Amino acid sequence: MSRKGFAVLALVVALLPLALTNNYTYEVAIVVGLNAIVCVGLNLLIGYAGQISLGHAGFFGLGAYGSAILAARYGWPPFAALASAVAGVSFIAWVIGKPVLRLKGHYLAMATLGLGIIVAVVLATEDQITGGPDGMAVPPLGVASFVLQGEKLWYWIVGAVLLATVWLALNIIDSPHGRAWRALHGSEVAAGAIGIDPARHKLTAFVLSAASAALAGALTAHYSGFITPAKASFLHSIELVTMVVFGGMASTFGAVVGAAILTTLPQLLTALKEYEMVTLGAVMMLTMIFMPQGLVPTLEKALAAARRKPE
Amino acid sequence: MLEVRGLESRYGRIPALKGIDLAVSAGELVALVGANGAGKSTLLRALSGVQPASGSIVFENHDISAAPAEQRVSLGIVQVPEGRQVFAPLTVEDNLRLGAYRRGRDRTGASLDRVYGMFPVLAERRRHAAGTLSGGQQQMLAIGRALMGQPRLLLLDEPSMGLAPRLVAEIFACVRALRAADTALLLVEQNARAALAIADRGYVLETGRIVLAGSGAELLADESVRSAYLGL
Amino acid sequence: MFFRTLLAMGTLALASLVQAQEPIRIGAFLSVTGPAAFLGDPEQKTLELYVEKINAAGGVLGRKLQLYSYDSAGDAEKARAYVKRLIEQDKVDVLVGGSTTGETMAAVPLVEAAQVPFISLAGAVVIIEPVKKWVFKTPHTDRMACEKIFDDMRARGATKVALISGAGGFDRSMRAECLKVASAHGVQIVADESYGAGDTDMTAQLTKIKNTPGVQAVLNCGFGQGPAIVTKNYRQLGIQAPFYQSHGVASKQYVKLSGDAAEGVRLPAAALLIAETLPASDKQKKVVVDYKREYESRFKSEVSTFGGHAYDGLMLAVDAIKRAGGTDRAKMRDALESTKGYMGTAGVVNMSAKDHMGLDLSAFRMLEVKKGDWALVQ
Amino acid sequence: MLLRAENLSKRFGGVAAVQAVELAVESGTVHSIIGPNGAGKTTLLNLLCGIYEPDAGKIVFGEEDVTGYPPHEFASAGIGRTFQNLQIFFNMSVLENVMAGGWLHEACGLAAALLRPPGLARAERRARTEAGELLTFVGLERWAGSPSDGLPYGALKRLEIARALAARPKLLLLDEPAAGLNPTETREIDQLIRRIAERGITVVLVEHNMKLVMEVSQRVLVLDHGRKLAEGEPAAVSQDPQVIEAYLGVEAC
Amino acid sequence: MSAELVQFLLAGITLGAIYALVALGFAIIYNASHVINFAQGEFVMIGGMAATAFVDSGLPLPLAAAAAVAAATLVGLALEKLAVEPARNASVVTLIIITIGASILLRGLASLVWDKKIHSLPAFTGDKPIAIGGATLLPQTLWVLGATVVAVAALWWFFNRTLTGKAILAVSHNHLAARLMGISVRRVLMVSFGLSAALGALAGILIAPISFTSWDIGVMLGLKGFAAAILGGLGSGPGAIAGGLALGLIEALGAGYLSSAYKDVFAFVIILGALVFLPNGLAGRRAAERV
Repeated sequence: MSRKGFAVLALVVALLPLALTNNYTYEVAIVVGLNAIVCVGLNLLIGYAGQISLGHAGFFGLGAYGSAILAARYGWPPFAALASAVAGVSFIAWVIGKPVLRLKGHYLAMATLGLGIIVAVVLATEDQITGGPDGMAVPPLGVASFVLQGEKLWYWIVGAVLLATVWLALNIIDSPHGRAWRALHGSEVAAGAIGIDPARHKLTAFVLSAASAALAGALTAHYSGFITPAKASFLHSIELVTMVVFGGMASTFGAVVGAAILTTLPQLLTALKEYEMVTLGAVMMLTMIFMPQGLVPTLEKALAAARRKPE
Repeated sequence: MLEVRGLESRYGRIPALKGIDLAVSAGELVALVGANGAGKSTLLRALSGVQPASGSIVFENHDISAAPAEQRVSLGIVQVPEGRQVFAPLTVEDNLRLGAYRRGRDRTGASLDRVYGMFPVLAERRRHAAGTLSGGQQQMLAIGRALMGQPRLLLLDEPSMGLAPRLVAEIFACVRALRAADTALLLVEQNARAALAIADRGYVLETGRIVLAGSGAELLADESVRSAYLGL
Repeated sequence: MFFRTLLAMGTLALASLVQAQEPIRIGAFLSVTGPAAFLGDPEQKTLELYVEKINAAGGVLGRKLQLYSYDSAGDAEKARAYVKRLIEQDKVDVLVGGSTTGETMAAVPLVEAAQVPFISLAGAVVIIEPVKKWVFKTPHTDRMACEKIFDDMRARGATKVALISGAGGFDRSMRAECLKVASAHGVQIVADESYGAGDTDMTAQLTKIKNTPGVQAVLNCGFGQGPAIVTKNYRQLGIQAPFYQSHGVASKQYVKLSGDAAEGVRLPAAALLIAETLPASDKQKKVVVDYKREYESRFKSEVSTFGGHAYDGLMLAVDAIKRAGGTDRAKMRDALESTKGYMGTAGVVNMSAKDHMGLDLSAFRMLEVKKGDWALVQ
Repeated sequence: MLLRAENLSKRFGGVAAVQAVELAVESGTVHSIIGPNGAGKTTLLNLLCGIYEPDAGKIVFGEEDVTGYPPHEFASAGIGRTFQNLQIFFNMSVLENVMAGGWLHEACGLAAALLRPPGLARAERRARTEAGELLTFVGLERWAGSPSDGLPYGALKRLEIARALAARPKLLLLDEPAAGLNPTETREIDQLIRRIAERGITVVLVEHNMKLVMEVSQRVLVLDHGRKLAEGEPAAVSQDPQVIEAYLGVEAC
Repeated sequence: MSAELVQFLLAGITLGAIYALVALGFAIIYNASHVINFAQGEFVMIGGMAATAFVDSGLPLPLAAAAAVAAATLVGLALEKLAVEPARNASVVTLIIITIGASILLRGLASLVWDKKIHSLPAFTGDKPIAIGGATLLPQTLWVLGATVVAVAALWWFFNRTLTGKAILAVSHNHLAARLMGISVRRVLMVSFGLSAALGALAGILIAPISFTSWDIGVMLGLKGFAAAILGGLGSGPGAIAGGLALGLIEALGAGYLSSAYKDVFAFVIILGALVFLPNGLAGRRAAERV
């Protein structure tokens, strides 16, 4: 399933440009890709390890601003800035994950939400460094005089990073680590009984998901050349979780599909003008009420059932 | 009074009851015995309407197969659940009053007096939180709470569980007293000998099926029952 | 509303077919929802209203206007995507919008690269400083507001000033500008407090200001309900120093929300707020009174200076198109840059290669709340 | 002695669930714990695998004092268990459940897990084979590829045992493995326990089915109200009048 | 005690009272259903917006307030019936997304039914500040505190003195036993949603004269209410009140003595610290895990 799925995804990434008519459609595709990178990572935490985070936009923001500030204010080469930002955010996630992941359920939701808000407030308040709520300009990625610019080039960069992220995610899910996560999700007490240390494995899932958010954040900042604290806000965190749950928890392709649909949906709903919010809210509610497992797992099940019948 | 036909129930994909036929007549004490996991508690829960089940349940000429739990309580099917399940932070008296939730307020007072008369220790501790009671007192409270609902059929799930022998005797004495007062009883017990000894009739459950039925005395004498419980 | 727009767009499309003349495409991205909705909402309404009016009057250069408008909800990312959509897919001739500075700044690199004339409706001075070839703006800058206020304070003998500001982009940006220009205008900032989005009580911050020795005047940089709460708390605590608000609350709504507490509050704003009471000799009177009447009769709600920014933006574009004789982007841009003596709701606009806003301090009027209404400070 | 528990006590609120219990399990035996419902058997088992921390007393496994260890360290010391109310990982296939059980022996670095180098791929194939063998051992080979929520109850019980065995425990705690099973299935569990013991794995068995207990155990501990009531060989224990009374209950007068 | 401190405390208690009302709404719904209702803040918004709309349409204030509470209650009941009940068996995260979807929907509806402007309600009894120990407060603040006290007392009476109230407690403590007593869990759910919607609306009406109301005020208040409920220990009524007051005081004192820009950070740092050291909140009880 996962190998075939990966091939299909690679094919979609390779062939999509045929349907992309202009820079705007490229832009939407790139944003879908960047969101999908976060969601694939976040899905490791929520879908596989069974731990909620309502503050992942904080890591996204830290990655974006970390890389932006190192490159713009301290003159670091952008690639070095990006790598350091991702490493730095992973380290931060590791440090705060230790105490925070001892919490469960809604308490964990509150703690991660609080962390996200703290990051967002700091980013908006320290305007000497971050440019405040109006955001800051970010230098483009590049080495020496060679600069990565233009939607078409970025499409391939983001596509490649997305495929790499999905490939790594599929690998780890199908490894002892991935099984340990799923075991924790299935039954924490039984996982303990076979020697799985809950704290350690929750932490690895947390750090990996934070790293993917930071990477997507840094890429977003360098790609768009501009970043605002809105990307670190509570609402963005919610958006990310919604994409994962909507597409289907514990399904890597679900995370990608969720990101794709919920990123393009508002673009399609623009014609509805003031009815946009009502429609978005209603779509979210109805999907979750009638497909609590999320889109992809529900469709997979339906497909499997349909395939079984004719035999 | 109660007639059950082809009752089936499952937890997810795991079947717990596989076609139970059972009857209880008015004023009768019927014991249900069987090993852990045989489906005894599931059966009682299905009768109370808190566990989804298919099949037919007729109670005093009402078909209640699809009735919600609260309607069955109104009709007089009340259960004393396994493990007491008292509302720990609420007072003893609040627990009892909640037992009369489906009854008119006016009759609550009389029922309270009756329960306090039956279990004086509950009257003494009426203002205490139910969670502070000892195991035996909690069992009395659980029974008293069920009696507040003025049951026509009382379902008792493992009333002796975890109690000291002296208390077990007390609880059984009380069960016998209830039966005398024209209330039908369905008693689930692991303490098979004690249960069968006071029962009019009994059923033996094994993995979701009834494998034996008969009078209490017959079952008590049955070798297969003895071996199942003693490994003799 | 949606259906009306659809209908309008439909008839427009039909009309353009008949005319066989390409319509002039106006692109807009505004914060119609989100925290800056009170900016984007009147802006959106104003654009719809005037595009309709202009078309009813035969369009511009015989061509109809067609409005493409998206709700960027105060989100810079969204603004970016919509600007791309407007440029790449809708192929607009000119861009109006960016209700907030964040949205505007996210759009700047795109319009510079695509070379589309862009008139921003946001306030911060960074939009036009340094000058960007294709970027213009209509509202007064936050720096001008600071300057106007500080000058007024000094005229009243107050040189020690306390700042209190909100957490939004406008608030933070104006606060930064005020800190920068304070000493040049002879005032000293002795306290600097702030409050968060959605805060419901600012007495703690104001108590700190009250207890700061020597405060002679207080300025609140902010918009939305925050400043109205600050005003109420200010009176509640009985602070006597003169109180100033920014042009961010330049609407009747602020006075209504604050009630009696607003009496005596001063703020710099465009003449639009006092349209009817302007002396008949005032050259701006006709423009602002007309706009006010049009807007209020159509939408049954009170006019704000924000809608006025959109009006100015659209009219500046139309004016430039007329002078450029068409929608050639470079010519439009040059025409915009050479705008002289345009009379808008914000004041007289005189653009130049060095000044892509074209307003000076005289365009700002210092207003004071008197008996529940705005009055010009003489 | 493989496992020694000294003076173990555990209270919940006001209730003493386990009081001053002493237990010594000899290597290579099947040691059963019986007693009426609510006697504290499961609590004792939870103490022996670290899910509960005792209020008093200590637990020594082999030479190691494991008192106060978290559950996963009990597991890595060599104590495995199954659960009375099933704790299957329903989000995994049957085979993956067993493979997850092998975590202690397949743990790999995070980088390797992400990049899946040939070494890990080989280890995974090996783990897959071993898990398959364990499924065969418990008689579930034909279910290997199925999602675990499709299995019948009896099979799930055996799946828990296979998963616990995958951790290669020295001591296996079985919590009512026959509860809810029909006589045929119970006989199969009986066989399975014997075969586990033959592998040299020490078993502590909590069970209600007396027939099963009597057949497979070398020693039996009887608990009543959290206290040790009797201990000894099965035949002796089953004749103990105290045990009969506690277990069957007095015939209420 | 310095006048400054008195002023901070007054500000903190006022804020805290509102947070407490919102937090109580969270606690009541959580108790009955174990759902965290992220649309709780929208009840506050509906209360405020409906009250101003009714006042604008000419209704006297008390009547408008009552009608607004009734309107919010209806919305609460509809939310339970249409969104929460059909998803009873969904996972925690799914339910979170459903209630977040509901909050977006309600916000969107509010902006359509009313508008996107900021509205105010007249103060119940004037705007003349009252001086206390060198500090001042508005009469409306007394209304907030008074109404909160009355609401808390009424809730206490409801949960401790009425059979329906006790039935709700019974459901929250032991779902199964409550059903066996014939308590209809569905009815309890309806009552809880209605009750917490009414509480939220009450909060919205009380603060509308002080801090105004608009279609989007629910987000921030909902968030703070959730934080207060968690700080107090989920599902605990006294905890929710304590959590609300604590959060209000932390914010006011933080803004007054430390940094007003960082007062929210300060508040959340304290909440995080409290969670790490008291993982079940101020009044939380640790449920014994049965395996």
